[in-house]
Amino acid sequence: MELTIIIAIATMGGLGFLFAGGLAFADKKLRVEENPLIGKVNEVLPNANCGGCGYAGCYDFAVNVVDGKALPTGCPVGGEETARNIAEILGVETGTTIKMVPKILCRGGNSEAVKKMTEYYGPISCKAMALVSGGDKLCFYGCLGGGDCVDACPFGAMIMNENGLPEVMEEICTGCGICVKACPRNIIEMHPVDRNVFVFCKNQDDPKRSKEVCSVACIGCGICARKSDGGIEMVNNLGIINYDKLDASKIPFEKCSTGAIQEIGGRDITVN
Amino acid sequence: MISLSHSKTFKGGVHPYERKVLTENMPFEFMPNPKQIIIPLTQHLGKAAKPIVKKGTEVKAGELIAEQDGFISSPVHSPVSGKVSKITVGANVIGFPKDAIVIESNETNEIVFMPLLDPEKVTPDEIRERVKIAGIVGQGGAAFPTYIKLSPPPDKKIDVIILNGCECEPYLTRDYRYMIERTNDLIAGLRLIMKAVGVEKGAIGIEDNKPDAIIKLTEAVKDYPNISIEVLETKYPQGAEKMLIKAVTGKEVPPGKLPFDVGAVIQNIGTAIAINDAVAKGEPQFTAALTVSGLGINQPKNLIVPIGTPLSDILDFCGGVKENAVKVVVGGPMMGVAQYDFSAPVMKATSGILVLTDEEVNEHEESTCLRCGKCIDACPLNLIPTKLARLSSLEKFEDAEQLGITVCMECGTCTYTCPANIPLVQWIRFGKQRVMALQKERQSA
Amino acid sequence: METKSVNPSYKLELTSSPHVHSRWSTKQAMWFVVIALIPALVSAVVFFGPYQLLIVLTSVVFCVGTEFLIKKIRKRKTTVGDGSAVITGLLLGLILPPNFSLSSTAIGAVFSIAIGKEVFGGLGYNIFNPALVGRAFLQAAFPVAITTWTNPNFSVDTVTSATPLAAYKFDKIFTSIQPMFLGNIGGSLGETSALAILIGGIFLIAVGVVNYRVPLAMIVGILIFAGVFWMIDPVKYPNPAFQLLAGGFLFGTFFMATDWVTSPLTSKGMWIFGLGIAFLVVVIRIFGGLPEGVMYAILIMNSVVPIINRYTYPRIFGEAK
Amino acid sequence: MDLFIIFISAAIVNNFVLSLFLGICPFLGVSNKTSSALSMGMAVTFVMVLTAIVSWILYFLILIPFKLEFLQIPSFILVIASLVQFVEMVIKKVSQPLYRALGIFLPLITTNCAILGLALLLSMREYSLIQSIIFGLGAGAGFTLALFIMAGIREELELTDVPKPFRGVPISLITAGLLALAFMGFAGMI
Amino acid sequence: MKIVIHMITTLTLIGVIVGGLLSEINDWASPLIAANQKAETEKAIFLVQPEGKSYETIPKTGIEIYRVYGADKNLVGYSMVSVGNGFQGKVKIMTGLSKDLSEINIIEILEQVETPGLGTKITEEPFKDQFKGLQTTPQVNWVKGKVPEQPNEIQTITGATISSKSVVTIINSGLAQARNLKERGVL
Amino acid sequence: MKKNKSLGYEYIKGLWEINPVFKQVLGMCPALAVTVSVMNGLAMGLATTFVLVFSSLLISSIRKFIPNQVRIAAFIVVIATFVTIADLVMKAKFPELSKALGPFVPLIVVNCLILGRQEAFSSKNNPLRSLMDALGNGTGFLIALVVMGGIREMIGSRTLLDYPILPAGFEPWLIMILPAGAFLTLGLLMGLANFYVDKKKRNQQQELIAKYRKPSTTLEIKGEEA
Repeated sequence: MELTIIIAIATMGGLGFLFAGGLAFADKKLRVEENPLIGKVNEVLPNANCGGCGYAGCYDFAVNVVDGKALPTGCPVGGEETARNIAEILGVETGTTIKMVPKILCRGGNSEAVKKMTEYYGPISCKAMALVSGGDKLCFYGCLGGGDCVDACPFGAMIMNENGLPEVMEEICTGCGICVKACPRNIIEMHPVDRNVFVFCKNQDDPKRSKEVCSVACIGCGICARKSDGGIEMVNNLGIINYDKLDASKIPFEKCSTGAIQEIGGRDITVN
Repeated sequence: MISLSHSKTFKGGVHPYERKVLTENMPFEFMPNPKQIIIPLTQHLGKAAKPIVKKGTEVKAGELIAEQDGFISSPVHSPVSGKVSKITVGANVIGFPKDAIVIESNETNEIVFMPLLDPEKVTPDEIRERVKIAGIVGQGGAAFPTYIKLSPPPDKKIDVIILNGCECEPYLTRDYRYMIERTNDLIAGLRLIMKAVGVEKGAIGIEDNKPDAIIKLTEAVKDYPNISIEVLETKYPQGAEKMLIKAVTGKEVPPGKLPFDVGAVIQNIGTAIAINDAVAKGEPQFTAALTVSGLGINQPKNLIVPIGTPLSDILDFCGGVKENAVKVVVGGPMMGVAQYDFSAPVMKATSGILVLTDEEVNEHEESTCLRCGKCIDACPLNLIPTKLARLSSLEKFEDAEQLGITVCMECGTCTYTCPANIPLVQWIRFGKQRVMALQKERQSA
Repeated sequence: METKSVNPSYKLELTSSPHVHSRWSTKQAMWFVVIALIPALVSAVVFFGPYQLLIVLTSVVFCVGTEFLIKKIRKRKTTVGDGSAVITGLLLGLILPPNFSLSSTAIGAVFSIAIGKEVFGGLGYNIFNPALVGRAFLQAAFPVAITTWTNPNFSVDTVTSATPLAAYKFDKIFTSIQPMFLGNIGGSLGETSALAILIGGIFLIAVGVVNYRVPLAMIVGILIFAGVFWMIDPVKYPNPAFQLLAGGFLFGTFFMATDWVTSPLTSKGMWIFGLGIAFLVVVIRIFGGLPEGVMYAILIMNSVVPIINRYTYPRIFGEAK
Repeated sequence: MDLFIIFISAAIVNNFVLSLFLGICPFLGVSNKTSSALSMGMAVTFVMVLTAIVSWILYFLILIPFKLEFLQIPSFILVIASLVQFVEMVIKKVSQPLYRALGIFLPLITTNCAILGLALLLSMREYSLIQSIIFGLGAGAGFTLALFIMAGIREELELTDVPKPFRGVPISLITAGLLALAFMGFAGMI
Repeated sequence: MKIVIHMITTLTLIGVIVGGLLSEINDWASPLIAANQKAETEKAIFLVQPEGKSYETIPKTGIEIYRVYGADKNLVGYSMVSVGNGFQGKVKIMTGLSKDLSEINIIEILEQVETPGLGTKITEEPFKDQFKGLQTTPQVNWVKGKVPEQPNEIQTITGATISSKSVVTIINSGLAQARNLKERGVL
Repeated sequence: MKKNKSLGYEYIKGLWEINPVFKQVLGMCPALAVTVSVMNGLAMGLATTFVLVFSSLLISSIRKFIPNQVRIAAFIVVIATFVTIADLVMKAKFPELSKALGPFVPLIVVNCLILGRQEAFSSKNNPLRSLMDALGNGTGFLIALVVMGGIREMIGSRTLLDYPILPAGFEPWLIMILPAGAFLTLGLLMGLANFYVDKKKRNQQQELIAKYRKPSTTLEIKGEEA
């Protein structure tokens, strides 16, 4: 029996020795440089290497998440908390530490935007509607109302309101930016959460046509731009805000005839 | 004398209800000039033409009002005499607004012709130049500037010019009327094209449902042994470039390649006539011949109208729209564009205006794909439409790209045949757009 | 703009091209299949008595009911009208043994629709043939009841009540061809009469609901594979005609393997699919523990359909051969 | 013939995944793309054959003679772990493309119970070395087959409208259940 | 380098401790396990030879077979283990044989992996009881779907024909070996 | 990361919130393979819990001494040791159970649940926390196995812990004790669990929406709140 113990100890010890040696060798010879984000994401993962996400282990999943090939919600083991952590890590990637939230830069809902004299038939999805002469609304820049962004949001932070426009619930939003990619009209933009002046329109038509297509469009009159000292520039009949130079106190919000430019959380401007 | 059996064809395709009978036997009618003409600056594939007139400029019919801007572009001539009232963004039959010149026409109707050229003595360069300045674009639908097609790259050897007389789209009878009414102009146009490209062989592909045209053309080419009349099976999309080449020459145009690459140049019937008119009559392309048809219009007609005529004027001229019409389509029923604004003007390549009723549309409720495979059997390009559409709708563009989504020519065969009534083409078009954007991105990266 | 030509009292449609559609619809195809199953149903009643109608009815009712209920729970539009649940019910009923208990039939029907179809998203998305899933479930759950056979009404043999395949497998008894063709043999309700199945099957091919490739591949396949074994040892292995007519092969050929949803999309794929089923049927019948293998063969081939599809995509027009 | 039966039994009739429930985690995890399923299957088969050889040697030539059977589990797992690590290193050094195709799956294999299961089964059944190799090959083939079929189905399922609560693992399990049901047709074939 | 040494020592140390620990536990467990196994075999041997009181292993037979003695040390019969393929895998049967091998006492299924609820019925009394006192000449036979008429016949289980047949086949092949041994005088 | 959670929470979370089988999808092999009866499920659950608890305890105690590179190897060896102990004990004391569970006791080694908990929790937390976490996860695993075993035994054999509980008229569904039945049962159970969770989540979502939703007509957003 004595002998058995010794052999047992020797066997296991030997195996351990060999294994450790091999690992040490591998660690020395085969180290690769990597994106620091990958490590960060890897850290918040459960590291069970179960493959439940469909990738070869947690590290591979981390690589793919950072590459944008996998969704932050892809880890079934970690659940929602992990998803949030990953999303936050990825959100920080942009360099700012302020939370980014999506802003819907169109207010032409069912009651504001003018409809075409034809009715769209086909799949109710923005990306499909955009192809068929731009859906039901006359405006070729505004929200299509198909709800692609709402469907895309992995956190359920968006809803379609009664007026046929999406709304973001910023408290639930993680700032992952998936909705931005989902919008074929590019009316969703990521902004720091504390930003509060926006031009809620993307219409580049000439003033006459913009007035025709929507009651809340930016008609390109340029009043705001003239008063803003470079905070707002007019590009293609549309006010574009340069947030570096913007001074909200100089903007004559009440002069905007359609209310396209607004300060949220500030004056409450209701447009009929 | 002419055997209609053994018609040449391609694999796949469908047989939609033709309804050509509505307008088949109606000779072209000239429509009087409308009061206002709206001429889009983008009537063709490529870059918009650059206007050379201003608000208030007096113009005559046939006068250049916008010049070619860039290699793939085409000049635009005024179809009427009158005064430019504005240059603005206007509705368009292709679905999205584009810049346009609006002209108020007057009664004088003076026409400025270009100097005539002798068809027998003219040189290839002269033909190409004339086609270029006459602003001729392909009449097949895509409206590609014709002069480019007449100047194939020198390293490509062209064997044959094929005139596309298939007119496989249901309803449309424009090309048929052209073949019947202007047979000789057509042959002359073809000979000019052959001369310009420097090709000995010419062919005219016609579907076997147009025996009159076949007889007439066969008669007309008797004296030209180098021009053959190819009788093809009546099947949609026989008139698609790739299908036509396959049927006539047996060659397949590889994905991403052009007819040039297999030694063929395809021209539309209307284009050949326009070339003949430009050379022999000195007339720039400022009219469009089109079929106004469908069960929803009161008086179906074949018309010749000035380009820029608003749809509403044409519909009025044809006796107005019936109560039961459900949609107005510009182009054929398979590839045309449904209209939402009837102030949209007719363009150079407009081939028809259809007013369709429920009975013709025959749309039933959409259900899920049952993988019956009818779309695969029908697809002339051997794609898997159902899968491509599903992949596109779920935004799996990489997979769709692998399955060849960019090869699709949106002929509509799959959607037509789908028993589940899935808007396959619409989804594929979406996927195609995104995939092409991705490819561009990759190239630039 | 003045547009007196366009009627302003209603909105015209704005749709994507093409603007015309063929007359084919899913519903129509489904009801054609139902019609094609009538001969088989009749043969079941003729050979096994009117009680069998109750089995089929139970199966149909529970299939339709389950589908209705699940769509209701999922808050989706009901799809009962398209007839697919009716078909599943009919098919399931017809592949059960005569005088099978109604309660078990109901369980099988619910399983067919719920697990075989709806859990995958409903019609068009299922991977396996729902009716066969139900049958396989019943086979696994109640193996004794489902292999208890009744003699047909006009049977000359009053002692054994086994199917020709079981008779062959366990007792090495060959049944003659003629009763097998008419259906005067032991077996599942609708599977015994080759004649009735052929009538329905040929009808389906004629109206264009079913593509001829899969049935043809299966029949050719079984003749070849069974023929090879038969030629090796005609005493030990049954002849190809027996293999073709015995058990559920023909029924599977025309009504199960040809199911649009669970068979390959491409023509090359259809050939592979049909030949694969025939091969597996022969292998299972000869080497397996069970006398019959059509159901398993089709289910197994169903599972590889995505892979078959993937590797048999047709050559895109113009691509190098 | 005996070897053939061992192979068929391990690959199809008593499929590791569908009837022995070994390797369920990677079966559910890495089966969402046919390409990666094939790579994973190949990697597993490769490691299985190596494991069969190494664990056979370890068990029958070391553990049994020295009466160390009780060290079976820790020594097997250590051997497998170091083997996998070693293979990974070799592949990485030898061929980058191969590493990208197979190597990234290797960390998953360490915790794949199919491998350890294989080692335990072959020692339990007292297979000879050749039999063990065939057994490993068969088990690997069976695993690859199940994974490949499953991946094909799951690629298809990606495009379907599975009820939300059933998406992901539940539907994969149900599919696996139906697959197991279908594979019952092979029962009795041995 | 320091880290390498650290790694190696840690893992070696763990290995050493584990090795020691496990062999200690094994010292405690292995006699118990051996006893369990022996008890199990003994139980089965006497189960199929109810009159048996003691037994001895017969060496050099190539199969597992035991002589079983009664209360007065006289030979009451043999307990034989035979293994073969069932429906899904190996079936291991202990058969109690009379002295002259002409009759089966009792059988016991030691191991099987048959289909649960179906093939596993071979482990249940109604099936096993059929073998009590069964004649073995010329060999055991089976009938399907009817009552056995001959003294060497048993009836197969409905729905588990193959499993039932396998049991018969396995017993017969065991019998053949036993007879062979008897002829050679080894038994 | 979240150190503020109570010890009780570390235990409770394993039962449902991160239930190894239903939520983390770990340890599927034994969950499917051995659950033909309640007894088997119970035994397997206990064995796994035993291994989990002791390895967690040990690893969290020595976590500071193990170099990162050999972390996993060390974990595996420790786990394997406890598995061997469990295996030997079972063989010595409960031979019948050990036979029924077959090779699945040794396979506890590669149960990703155990390695997963070590990686995710024990190697980062103190022994007390790790103990609670391991106990919670073990119990959660046990519950899942017993539930699976219960359902399968009840429908598949008409019994529970070998006592017939369903009426004799009920024909047992043999499929439930076959491999296919295991997959289907677990799949359906997980689906149902998700259904329940989804429903709860939807309700929470509704509440959140009601709470944060701004009146849509004015679109006045108070971005500063977040």
